[in-house]
Order: sequence, then structure tokens, then C-alpha cells
Amino acid sequence: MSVSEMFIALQSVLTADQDIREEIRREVQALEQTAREMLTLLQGVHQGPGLQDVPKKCQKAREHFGTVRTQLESLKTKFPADQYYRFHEHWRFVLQRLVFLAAFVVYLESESLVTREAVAEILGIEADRERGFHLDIEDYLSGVLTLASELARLAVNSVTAGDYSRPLRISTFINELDSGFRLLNLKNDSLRKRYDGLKYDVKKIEEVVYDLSIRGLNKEATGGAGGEK
Amino acid sequence: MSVSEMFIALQSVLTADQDIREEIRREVQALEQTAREMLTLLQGVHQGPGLQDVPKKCQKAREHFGTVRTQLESLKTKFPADQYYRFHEHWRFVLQRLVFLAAFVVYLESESLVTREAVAEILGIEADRERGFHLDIEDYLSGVLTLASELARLAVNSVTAGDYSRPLRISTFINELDSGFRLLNLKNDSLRKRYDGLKYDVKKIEEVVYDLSIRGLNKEATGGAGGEK
Amino acid sequence: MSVSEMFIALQSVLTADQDIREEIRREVQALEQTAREMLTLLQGVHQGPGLQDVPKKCQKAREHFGTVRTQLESLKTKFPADQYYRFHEHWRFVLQRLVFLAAFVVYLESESLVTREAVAEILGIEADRERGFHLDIEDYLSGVLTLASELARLAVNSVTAGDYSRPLRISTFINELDSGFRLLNLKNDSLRKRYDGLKYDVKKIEEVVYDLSIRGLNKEATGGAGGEK
Amino acid sequence: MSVSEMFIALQSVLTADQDIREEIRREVQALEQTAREMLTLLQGVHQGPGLQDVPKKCQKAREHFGTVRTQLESLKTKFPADQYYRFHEHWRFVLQRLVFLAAFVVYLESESLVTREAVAEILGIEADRERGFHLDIEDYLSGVLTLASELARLAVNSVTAGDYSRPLRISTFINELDSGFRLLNLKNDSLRKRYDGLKYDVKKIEEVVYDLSIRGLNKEATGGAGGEK
Amino acid sequence: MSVSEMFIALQSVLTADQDIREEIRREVQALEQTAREMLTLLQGVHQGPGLQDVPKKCQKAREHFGTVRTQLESLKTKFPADQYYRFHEHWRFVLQRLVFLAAFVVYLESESLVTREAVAEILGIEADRERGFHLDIEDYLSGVLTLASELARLAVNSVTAGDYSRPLRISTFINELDSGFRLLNLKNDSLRKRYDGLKYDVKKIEEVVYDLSIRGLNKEATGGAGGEK
Amino acid sequence: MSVSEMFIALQSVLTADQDIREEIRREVQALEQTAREMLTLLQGVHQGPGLQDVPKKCQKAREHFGTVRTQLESLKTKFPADQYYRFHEHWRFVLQRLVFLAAFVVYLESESLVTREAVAEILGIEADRERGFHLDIEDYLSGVLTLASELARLAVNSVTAGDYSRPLRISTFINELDSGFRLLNLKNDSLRKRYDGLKYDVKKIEEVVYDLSIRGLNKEATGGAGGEK
Amino acid sequence: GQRREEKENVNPSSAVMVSFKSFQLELDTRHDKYERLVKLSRDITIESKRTIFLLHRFISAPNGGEILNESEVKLDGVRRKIKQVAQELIGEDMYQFHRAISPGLQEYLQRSQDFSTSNSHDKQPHTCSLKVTPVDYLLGVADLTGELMRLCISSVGNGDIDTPFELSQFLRQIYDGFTFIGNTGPYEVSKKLYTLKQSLAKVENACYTLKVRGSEIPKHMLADVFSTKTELIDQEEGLS
Amino acid sequence: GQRREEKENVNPSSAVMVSFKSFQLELDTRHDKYERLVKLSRDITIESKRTIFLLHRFISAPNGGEILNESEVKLDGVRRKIKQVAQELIGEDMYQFHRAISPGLQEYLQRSQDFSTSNSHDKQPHTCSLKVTPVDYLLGVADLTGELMRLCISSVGNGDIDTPFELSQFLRQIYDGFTFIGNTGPYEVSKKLYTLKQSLAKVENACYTLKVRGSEIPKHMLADVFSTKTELIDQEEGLS
Ligand SMILES: [Mn+2]
Ligand SMILES: [Mn+2]
Repeated sequence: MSVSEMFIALQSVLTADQDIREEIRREVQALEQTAREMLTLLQGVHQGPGLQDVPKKCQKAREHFGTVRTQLESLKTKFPADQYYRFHEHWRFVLQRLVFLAAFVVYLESESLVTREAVAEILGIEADRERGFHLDIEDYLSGVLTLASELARLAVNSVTAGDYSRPLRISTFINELDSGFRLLNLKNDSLRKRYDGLKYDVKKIEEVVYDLSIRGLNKEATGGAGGEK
Repeated sequence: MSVSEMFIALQSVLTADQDIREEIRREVQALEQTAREMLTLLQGVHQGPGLQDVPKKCQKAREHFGTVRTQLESLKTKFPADQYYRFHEHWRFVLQRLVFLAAFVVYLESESLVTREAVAEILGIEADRERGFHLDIEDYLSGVLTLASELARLAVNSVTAGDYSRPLRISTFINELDSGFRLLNLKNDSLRKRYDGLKYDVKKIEEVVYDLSIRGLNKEATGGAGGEK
Repeated sequence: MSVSEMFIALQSVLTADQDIREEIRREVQALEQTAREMLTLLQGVHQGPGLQDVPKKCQKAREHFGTVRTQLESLKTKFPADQYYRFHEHWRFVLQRLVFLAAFVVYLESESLVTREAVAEILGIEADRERGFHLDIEDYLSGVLTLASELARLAVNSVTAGDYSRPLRISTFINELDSGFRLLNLKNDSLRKRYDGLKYDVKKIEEVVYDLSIRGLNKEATGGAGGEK
Repeated sequence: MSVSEMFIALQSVLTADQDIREEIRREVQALEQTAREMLTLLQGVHQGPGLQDVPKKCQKAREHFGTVRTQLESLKTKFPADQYYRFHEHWRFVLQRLVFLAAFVVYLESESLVTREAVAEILGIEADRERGFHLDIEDYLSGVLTLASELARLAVNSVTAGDYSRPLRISTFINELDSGFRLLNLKNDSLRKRYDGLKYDVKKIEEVVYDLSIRGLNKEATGGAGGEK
Repeated sequence: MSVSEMFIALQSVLTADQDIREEIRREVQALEQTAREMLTLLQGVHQGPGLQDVPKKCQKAREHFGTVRTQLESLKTKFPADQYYRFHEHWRFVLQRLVFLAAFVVYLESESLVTREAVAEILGIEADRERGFHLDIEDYLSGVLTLASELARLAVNSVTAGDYSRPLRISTFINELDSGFRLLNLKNDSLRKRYDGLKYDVKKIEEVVYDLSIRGLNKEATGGAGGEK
Repeated sequence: MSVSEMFIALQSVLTADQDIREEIRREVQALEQTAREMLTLLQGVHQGPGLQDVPKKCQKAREHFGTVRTQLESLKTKFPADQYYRFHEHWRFVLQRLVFLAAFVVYLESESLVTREAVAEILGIEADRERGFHLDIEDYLSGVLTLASELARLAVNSVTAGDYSRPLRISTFINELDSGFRLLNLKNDSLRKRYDGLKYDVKKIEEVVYDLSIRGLNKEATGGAGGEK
Repeated sequence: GQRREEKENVNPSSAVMVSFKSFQLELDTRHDKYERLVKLSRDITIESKRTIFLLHRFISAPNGGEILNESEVKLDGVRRKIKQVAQELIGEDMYQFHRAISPGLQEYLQRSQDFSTSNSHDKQPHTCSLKVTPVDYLLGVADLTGELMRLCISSVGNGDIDTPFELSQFLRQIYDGFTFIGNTGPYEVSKKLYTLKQSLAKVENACYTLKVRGSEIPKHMLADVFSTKTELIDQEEGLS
Repeated sequence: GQRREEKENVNPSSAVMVSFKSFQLELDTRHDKYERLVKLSRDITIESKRTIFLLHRFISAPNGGEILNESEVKLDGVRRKIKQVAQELIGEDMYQFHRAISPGLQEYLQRSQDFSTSNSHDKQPHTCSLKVTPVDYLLGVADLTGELMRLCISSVGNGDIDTPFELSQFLRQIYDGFTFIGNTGPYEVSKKLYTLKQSLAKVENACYTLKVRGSEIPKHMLADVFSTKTELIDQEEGLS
């Protein structure tokens, strides 16, 4: 093979690579669009009457996840299965966002933390690297951290909407999450930075709980919320 | 044509271009001066008694827009109409600032979002690219985002001034704006970055509303403000 | 018109803009591919035997320019004619490269400097801003400067290939070019910086001529080359 | 005069210049040491009990200014009076810092903005360029901007220390300063950038005042502070 | 004096300063234009027949210096005499270039190094700081270093033009210059860096002389050149 | 020890460190001055008659090394003996230059490579780290590389001066040096970069030898040089 | 092209070649040692960071010996590495390899100070034969303030309202100290001032928030707060 | 300051805590592997560089088995390290750790190409289970051209005047190849174009010099040159 033939071959490899990236980018854009729609839908819970139709919003979100699964299914076909990390950067961001959305829906439905396996199932991908297109653990954790700050915001808006019990339950939930994260040895990377933000979310929720407790609203809440939930 | 004749011809083209830029720069400086004066005028609403004479401030600002229109009129004459984007960078920044000022005045007057068409009219330019010196859509959006952070500040200062109803109305307005922006698929980097800031403005305003709610001041507000508005 | 209706309208404008950019990018990529092929072709003149088939290479390059014209023709249709400068950045680089290629071919054919009008004709575009998709003066100059450094390299390699007359002719040409550039009052920073490089090209070529002179090879050359040219 | 004699003469000029710079550097180092000591002293006001002995701290700082005056007096003697701008860079930074310190002391004493003339007097230098070693206007403005951010910090720490009236007064002061700066048409890049920071200081202080207002602490403050001031 | 009155006063000072800078910039542009014309004129010596009419070129250049003197005279009037170093950066570059041009003319006329005093006289300014608008020593040295690299180029081109004696004389001159510079203890970074370039000029010229020697052309030269000079 | 006492202690350590550095810098400046004088002295060998009084120049240089030894003796006393590498950067450059000067003198005297031990002795320092202020191996090698490029220049100038045997001897010497350096595994640091330059020196000398040999001057040389040396 | 004779070879046993062979050995030995130190430094950094995380866990949930044991094990590992570094440096000028080991040492210092601030069992610094330069020490201290800031925010989140005030006091002293040193130190130290200022601001803001929200207790249902408090104290006692 | 109750502790055996414990293990394992690979990559880089130096020595003084043996030993070391890398990556997605191993691999590639260009004994690439990405390959090639340029300059210095012309041919082909790829590859590749252009210019200048100086032979004492040449050839034969 002559030098110039070799470079022609190399260029065709590079071009193929670029084409793959182009296709991946297109798929990712579609995913981002769906994610944005879900986000708009779920943002509704922060506004006054929004907390009432949580179940309906969750149901609608679940339908969107059907679209997401189809889109991810299509994404998988765009590149060789064993080169996940070669193209990881392309979908990393949107996958973290989808993890957050799944975790938010599951939290709103059952006030529990979605497991990595459960998110993978909701998104129609694998939890385990060996088995195919999977959910990287750092992306899962990153999505969970987004949930934490969304819940801090929800605690604030629940009070505005007159629901005094939810902040207390959020507080318990977030404390457990915080303890979980404390177990991890994070490097000085983006996850570590985002984890530092969790402390502020915990602090914010603690302040809401404090505001409720000094006004005795926490008891009222505990009473009232029992029936609501 | 000899090489040197050719270069002499080229130089005369270059000189003409430099002269145009010089003139544009002068016009833009005058616009910046007017914009700065309007800003000082409107900043008054953040201070104690400022909220009372909002109408008067708006009226004065409207007068300044007369000057702006004259200055923009003059700017238009400095370059061929079809070379808007050749010189766009020169006036981009001041135009975004003027959009913000117009949007702020309109909000203070009617608590509504100024449309692109309306801003264009206030500034005496076109909303439509084909019709001449126009308002680029990204510049419009950038000005609107500045409005959002100004309103977050206004929410805070309204409470200080004892007006407890305004933050609630600002909250509704900003939520609508946020949903609007979520409809957009922003590619432009600087705009996207500025849009990320909107999230903080929304949160800030929600916290103000929370502070009012937990102290029961929001009810008080709705009562008192009904008449005020 | 509600806020959300307004933003839907804005999004459609933004989408249209993004689509235009996407299409332009595709056309530019095709142009870059052609330009790269021409470059590889013309770089052949630096190879020992390459100087022999200069005419053949030039002819082939001329054929490539046919492709270039078609591609530029297609590029023009992708956006409104009066928005040249809105999208200028997209094709600026490839256009400079094409100017260089045209100037190189013309130099190899006739040892003269291609005029801006002639380049425009080779590329099938306008020399004059008012008449449509045109060749910006700075892009023309930038391409010409690239020619200068290519000729410095050619002077060296001509000697290696045993052609002692070419460097002398290149030297005269480049000196004329240098005088031409000195007539310009360059403000554009990137162009000015590139112009500073011309000085080194001039010096390099002078040193080649010196090496030939001191060995009496310049006389030999003038003799032999008279018939060759 | 031979070349070497000429260069020997030149070297003696260069040496003289280097000696001047060396001496200036030494004086500036001494000034920096004094400035650092004053800073450590005045930072004490942020400590809980620090606000009590503000008068004592100011008095001590005033004594340090005696040292500063002596040091500046010595600095002046190190170079010809008409070469201020030749060596400006050497003392620029420390002079800005001293302006800040003077402005801080004056604010703490009288809650007013020190004028350029007054700073010059405190430092024992001229306000007026023509009269000798003077205070450059940009250095004065830069020092004043440092004051603004120090006051933002002071507002926060005053509240922590239980002084609820000070933030209100700081807010009024900083708003006046902000309006003042808006009258300027800043070209100097570094100053303009620093001025952009003022906006954040204003906002921070407004939020402190807000926090006090919503808890009714501002009224309490005005009552208590009336006598204090 | 209120804060706003104070800032209005400050603005008027700032405006005056900006106006001065604007005027200086205009004068400097005119100087640059003249310098560029002289450069084109003197560049002619590098080309074949150019060495013959050196005296005529020098005479013409001398006439240009008349224009330069008028322009510098005008520049001086634009700012107070004792603020030379406040605006030094504006004319620094063009002054270095003019020093080079003067040094080149003087070298071509008499093959000697122009003194600082002589340059100052040619430019119609002072050599001595105390006496007014003067020639800074570093700017003088910088211009002289430019002469060195111009002479390295001239040595090369002299050989091409068949003048074998000039390189030998240039070699002696440049060696003297190099020894002169080695007497200086340069601290100024940009000057030191440029001085490092002198080493290459010296080496280049030595290689030209070597090329002549090994071919016995240096003897031929000394013979032939004796009459020529 | 309180925190503030601790910082006072730390500052005094830092100040002491700075004082040491200041003193070192002063000593190094003196060394640089001596080195510059020696350089001017030895540069004489490149010029026409310079090659004749090599022995005298070497003797004078030897005297200068007396001064160097005294200055290095003084430098050693300025810092703790076991912290050589803490301050290494300060004297690294001048030490490399002194190594070069010593190596140049030794070469001129005996046409042999000075050993590390011998340089150390000439400079009055240690070759061995354990025994005190020593000569770092990389500094030694760096100085030797400077010698190589000085010899390349000397080869050129010897020919000009009519000494045709010296280039041949230099060639043998530099070839051995090149083989030596080839044994080293250099990191991608400044030494590696400087070593890359050696190849060009070897090439230059080879060219001189070639020029001599095609003219048969090498034999003449070998004959003539026997007596000369 | 024409081919010309290659040059004669250099005698491989000449004095020059012999000495360059010894230079080869010397340089290789030095580079190898540098490499080993870089690797040790990386290990020390990682293990020190993990120990810090461990301590944050301990502080937030001081439930016992398990974590302390684990941290002792980790610490032993780090100390072993440091001993290795010290051994590599026996008879050497440590400044020659300073760049290789500095990052690890700083991280270790930070960890060991963090530890001694929060755990009184172990206040004395570990004796190891390594000298710590004042600059490394200062940089370690500056890095420590970042961890303390995190601790402060966590404390507020955990309802602990004393720690922030204590920490703000301490951080302010460190900040004042750095201000006092200012630009007399090397660039790296003055560069830290900005980060330090930000950390301090976060802690001061936390204290401010605690104060402001604390100001409301007396006015709203004061009695209720007290009863809640008693209740919770009872609960707490029941737990312990 | 007032002290408030600390929050109740989180149950350490809750589902969340259990899964986070497993996350801890997974992350630590991954980071440890990354660290090991970084260290291996550093070793490979250093040893590859040393092998390159060895080969330059061989080329300039091809006096035998000693150097070739030494280089075989070194090569074995590098191959062992590469095998270790391959083992670490068994069952892994190599792109996950690409950043850790890429520098070492590039240096190794460069070395092995350098070797095969100059030594026909060993033309086939070593089989190891590592896949090399085209980008790493290109970067390795670009780096190789730097070494070849050095070789070219050395050749001229050693009086070898064929090698430069051969090398210039080869480098031009590589340069044309990179030009052809242009900006279709990632940024790192197009960034190399500039360095490559400079290396090529150095080689082209060397050829130019050879040509120009060669042009003088016929005119000056032509016979003498021939006699010298014969003389030297004799000498050379005597040596071999
Ligand atoms: Mn740390
Ligand atoms: Mn390499």
C-alpha cells in the first residue's frame, strides 16, 4: 500500500467517523427536544395548582419515556456497540438530564430514589456495561444530583402552595441521599463540583424546615399531610 | 494594470471601509450615552419612593426614545442598507441594551412582554430583515433576558418598599417567560449562556414569594395590591 | 398574541436560520474537499519531476475550478443575497484558500499576479459587492499572501530540481508584490500579521538568488531559462 | 566619538534609569507593607466585636497614614517630577489600594464618600496633575470600586453582629455611588470591567436589606440606629 | 459637592484625556504613512540596479524627513510637554521605525552609525529628556537593531548585484555594533529579545564573507571596490 | 501559637527567602557582567587578526576566571549549602554561560573537551553534589552545546581568515561530541531542544569541510596546519 | 543523487565517549528517580483525598470506630508512601525533586491538618523525615479552607448552628493571615487569596443566614419552639 | 451562638445506603484502574523514547549487535508493559481509558514505525491485542516525521547525501497526505500540520543546500575531487 493510498484509506475512516458523529448528533438533538418537553411538563409542579395533578403529569411523562426509548433505540444503531466511550461525550449531557427526569417522576410517584437498574429500564437501556448501550454510573449520579436541587426548589414552592408536609418528607429523603454521596470518593471532576452543590440544597431544605418548625407549621403539616399523600 | 496600480485601487476601497466604521463608531457612542441616561432614570424604581412615580419615569423614558430614534435614523445613513451584517458587531451591544430598556418600560407600564414588533417600533427600526435596518432576533432575546434579571431585582426591592403584591405578579410573568424560552432550541452560544441565568432569576423570585407566603404576607398583599394596581 | 405563541413564532425563525447554516456548512465542506484535492495536486510541483508537468497540473486544476464554480453556485442559493456578511465566517476560510489556489495556477501558467477580477471570474463569483456573492477584498489579499510563501518554497525546490532560473523570476515577482502591499494601510489585525510574514518570504527568496549568484549559477540560469519560459 | 564610546555613554544613561527603578521598587515595597498592615487592621471590623471599636481602628489607621505620607514623600524624591508616567506602573497598584484604605476609613468615620482632593490630602500628594506627584483619576476610581465590594461584605457581617441599621445606610450610599459611576463614559478596559462588579455589590446589599425588611428588622433597626449614628 | 457633581467633574477630565488620545492617534497615522513611503523608497537598494542610485535615494529620503519634522512638530502640540510618558505607547512604534530610516540613510551615505543626537536632529526633536519631546534611548536602540538586520539583507543582495566589497564593510560595521551592544546591560525585555536577533545577523554576514573568501572573491572585491567607494 | 502569630512567623520566613533571592540576584548580576566581558574578549577570535593572538586572549580569560571564582565564592555564602536546587534557577543561566567560556578557552588552548571536573575546578566549585556548591550535569552539557555552535562559527571565520586546517580539526572534535551526545536519553526539555541544534552545527561544519575538499584546500591545510599549530 | 563516503567512526573508548557513557547513567538514574517520585506523589494525593472523604463521613455521622479504623488503615498506607519518598530522598537535595512531590505533599498536609482540627486524638503532626517548605505549608492551609467551607455548609444542613460561627472565626483569621502575607510570597500563594476570599464569603453568608432566620424566633410562637426543642432533646436522649 | 439538635442519623443499611456502598466500590475500582494505566503509559513513553535514542545511535554508528541487543531488551520491556495495558483492558471498553493510555501508545507507535523504516529485520507490526485508533496512528506518524527530520540533518552532517533526498520524498508524501486529510480529522491532527510543514521545510532546505553546493564540483578542480573520492573509498573498504 503506497503512502497516498494509506492516507486515502485513513481519510475514509475519519470521514466515516465524522458521519457517525453527525448521525449521533441528530439523534441526540431529537432526545434533547423530548427532554425539553418533559421538563416543561414537570416544571408545572412548582406552580400553584401544579401540585394537585402530579399523578396526571407523571402519567404523561411516562408516555414521553416511550418516545425516549424509541429514540435511544435508534441512537444505539448508529455506532459499533463496543465503542460506547468513544462517542460518550455526545450523549452524556442528555442522558444525565433523562436520568434526572426519570428520577423526578419516580420521586413524585413514590417518594423514593430510583435505582440505576430502574432508570435503565425506564430508558430502555442496560445498567451493565457488558450488556450493551448502558448507563454510566457517573451519569446516573449526576442526574440524581439534579434531582436534589429540583427538590430543594420544590420544598420552597410547596410552602407557597400551602403544602407544609412535603418539605419535611423531602428533607428526610435528601438527607439519606446526602449520606449516600458521602460514601463516594470523588475525583476533582465535574461530579465532585456538582456534589458540592448538594450541600447547598440540603442547607436550603433545612432552612425551610426550620421556618416551618418555628411557626409550628411542621406539626400541622404532619397531621394534614398524612391524608394528602 | 500594473501591480502597483492595482494595489492603489485596493487601498481606496480599504480606506472607504475604515471611514464607514469610524462614522458608525461615533453614532454608536451617542446611542450609548442616551442609553446610559435612560438606565439611570429607570434604576430609580428600585429605590424606596421610586415605585410611586413609575408612570412619570416611563413617560420620561418614552421621551428619550425619541432621541434614540433620531440617532438610529442617523446611524442607518452611514452604510449601504444591504451590509447590515457587515457592521453588525458595532451596534449589537447597544441595541440589546435598548431592547432591554424598551422592554422594561413596557413592563412597568402594562406588566406585559413587549413583542419584537413593538420594540422595533419604539426604536424606529424594522422588525423584518427584508425591510431595512432591523432588530436581529437574537438581540431581541438577549434584551428580554436582561429584563428577567432586572425583574428579579425589582421583586426583592418591592418587598423592601412594602409592596407585597408585585413579586407575585412578577413570578407569574417570569414563569411564562421561562416556558417561552424553553420552546426555543438555542444554538447561539452567548444567548444560551445568558439563558442559563434565567433559571436563577426564576428561583430568586420564587424564594421571595416563599418568604411572603410563610409569613402570610402574600394574602395581605393580594388584598392591598388589588387597589394599588 | 400570548407569550407562548410569540415564542413559537420566534422558534420558527430561529429554526429557519439554523437550517440555512446547516446547508451552508454542507456546501462549504464540499468546497473544502475540492480545495484539498487541488492543493494535493498542485503540491506536486515541489517534487523533483513535478516541475516538468506544470502545464498538465494547471490544466487539471482548471478542471477542478469547474467543480468549484458549481459548488459556489449551489452555495449562493442557500441564503438571501443581501445577507452575505451574516454568514461570511462560514466560507471565509475556504474562499481564501481558493483564491490562493487560483493565484497559484495563474502564476504557474503566466508568472503574473491574478487580479481580484480574474479570481472572481475563475471562481464564478463577483468582484463587486453590489452585484451579488462577491470576493471580499481582505480574503483576496489573504489568499495572495499565501501565494507568496508557497513561492518561497517553490524557489527552494526549483533549485533542488535543477531549475536555476525560476528563483530569479520569483524574486522579481515577490518584490513587486511586497511593494504593492506597502501601499496598503492595513488595519485588519489578522491580515497585518500575515503580511509581516511576507518579509520572511522575500528574504528567503533573496537568499536563494544569492546562493545561485555566488556560484555563477544565475548567469547559467538566465541563459538556459530564456528558451524555457 | 567611536561606537564603543557612544555605547558606554548610553550604558551610563541606562544604568541611571535602572537605579531609579530599583529605588522606586524599594519604596513601593515599604508602602505595600504599610498598606497590608492597615488592611489587616481594618478587616477587623468584619469580626463580631470589631464593629464596636470602629473609631479606635480608624484612629490607628490614621496613624498609619502618617507613615504612608512619609513613604510617599520619600518616593517622590526618587525621580524627576515630570516623569510621573514613566514610572507610573510601579506604584499604580499600591496607590489604588491606599485610595481604598483611605476611602474605607473615611466611610467608617463619616459614612460619606471621600473626594479625590481629600484622598490626595490624606496621602500627602496632589489631586492636580500640574502640581506634582498626584493621584491619577483612574486610580482614584479603582480604589472607590474596591470600597463598594468591601461594603457589601460589611453589610452581611453587620447583620451577623446584630447591627441591623448599617446595611440600610450602606444601601443608600452604594446606590448613590452607582448613579455616579453611570455618569462616566469609561473607556479604560480594566476600570470598566471592575465597574461591572459594582452591579453585584449593589444587588447583594439590596438582598440584605430585603432580608431585614421581610422580618420587620429594618424598622427595629431604624429605631435603634437613629441614636447610634 | 454632591456625589453626582463630583462624578460630572470627573467625567469632564476623562473626556479631555480621550480627546487628546484621539488627536495623537491621528497624527501618528500620518507619520506612519510617511514612514511607509520612505521605506518603499529605500527598499529599492536591495534590487539589482538600486545600489547605483543610492545617493539619489538618500537625497529623496532627506526630503521626506522634512515632512516628518512638520508632523512631529504638530504631534508635540497635542499634549502638555511634561506628559510625554503618559502617551508614549502611541508613538513609540512609529518613532522606532523613523530612527531606523534615519540610521539607514546615514549608513548609506557615510557607512557610519548615526548618533542619538544626530537622529534627534534629523527628526527635529530633542535628544535630551529635559528639553522637551525627545527620543527615548530604548527607542533609539531598537531602531538601530532594525538597521542591523536590514544590513544583513543588504550584504546578501550586494553579492547578487555583483558588489563583493560591500559585505566586507558591512561585516566590520556590524561587528563594531555587536561589541557596542555587549557593553550594555539590557533589562528591557523587548529590547533584549531583539538584541538576541543581532547574533543571527552577525552570523549571516559572516557566512556571506566566508562564501566570498572561499571563492577568492573577497580579494577581487577589495580591488574593485576601492575605486567604487 | 495563635493563628496570627503563625502568619507573622511565616511572613518572616518568606521575607527572609526573598532577601536571600535578592542577594543571589545581585551576585548573579556581577557574574553576568564578568561573563559578558570574557565573551567580548573571546569573540575577538572570529575577526581577521584575532586568530593570531589566541594564546594571549586565553591567558586574559584565565585571569577573568579568577574574578569568577571570587564571585562564586561570595554567591555560595548567600544561602544554606543544602538548598542548592531551591535557588538553582537564579544562577543556572550564568553558570551555563561560564561553562561555555571555560570550555571555549580550554578548546582554544588544547583543542580538547574540558571535563566536568576540570570546569568545576576552573570555576572553583564542586563537580560532585555531595561536596557543596556544584555544577549540575545538565548545565555542564548545555554549556558544551554552546561551545559546539561557537565552533561552527569559528570554522566559517577560520576560512575567511585563511586558516584551512582548523575547520578539519573542529570537524573531528565536533563529531566526537555528537557521538557522545547520542548516548544520552534526553527528556523533552530545554537540553533536548538545544541538542537538536547540535545537528545543524555538525551540518554546517561538514559543509565547510566539503567546500574545502572540493577545492583541494583540505590537503593544503593539513600540510600547512601542521606547522601552524 | 550522488552518494558520498560516510565519515569515519568515532572511537567508542575515547575519553569523551567514556565520560558520556557515565553521563548517560547519571541522567537515567536521575530521571528514573523523578518518575518514581511522581508516581508516589500521585498515590499520596489519591489516598489523602480518600482519607478526607472518610473524615467528612465521620464528622457527619460519628457512629464509631469503624470509620476511624478504616482511616487509620488508609493513613498507614499514606505514611508508608511518604516514608518511601523520604527514602528516595536520603542524601539528595529535596528541592531537586520538589516539583515531583509537591502536589502529593500539599494534599497530605491538608488532610493531616483537617484531621487534627476535627479530631483531638491526634493533634501532633506525624514525624517523618521530610521537610515541608513554608510555601507548601501555606498552599496546604489554603486548600484546607476549602474543605472547612464544605464542612460549614454541611453543618448548617445538619442543623448544627455552632460550627459555622466557629469556622467563620477561624477562616477569617486565616484570611487575615494571607492578606498580611499578601504578595510577599510567591505567586501561587497570592493566587490562592481569591479562592480563599470566596470560601470565606460562603461561610460568612451562612452565618448571616443563621443570624437572620434566628432573629424571628422570639416573635413567632416562642413557646412552641421551646416545646419542640424539649421534645427533640428528649428524643435525642432516648436514642443515645 | 445557640446549639440546636443534630439531625437523626440515616439508617446505614437502607437500600439507598447499600447501593451507594456498591457505587463506592465501583468508582474506586475504576479510578484505581485509570491510575494504573496512567503509570503504565508513562513507563511506555519513557522506554519508547529511550529506544528511539538507541536507534539513532545505531543508524549513526552501525557497529553491531550490541546496540541491537540492547534495543531488543528495551523493546521487550515496552512490549511487556503494553501487554499489561492490554490485560487491564480485557473486557473493558478501551475508549473509556483512552486518555490515560493515548500518550504512551503514540510514542510507542512512533518508535515502532521509526524502527521498521530503518531496520528491515522487523517490518511487521507487533501483534498485541490493543486496537490503535486512526487518530493515535496519525499523531504517531506526525511525531515520527520529527524524528526523521532529525535523522536527515544528522545524515547531512555525517556526509551521507542520499538519505536526505530519500527522506524528503517520503516526508513530502506524508505532508501531502496530511494536507489531503486537512481539517476532516480532529483538531489534534490539523494542529500537527504546522509542525509537519516546518520539518518538511528543514529537510527541503537541506536538500537544496546539498544540490547548490554539489553544483560547484564540476567547475573547480574536478579531477582532484575524484581522486579524493577514490582515496576515501579505499579507506572505507579497508575498514569494513
Ligand atoms: Mn483538596
Ligand atoms: Mn517523539
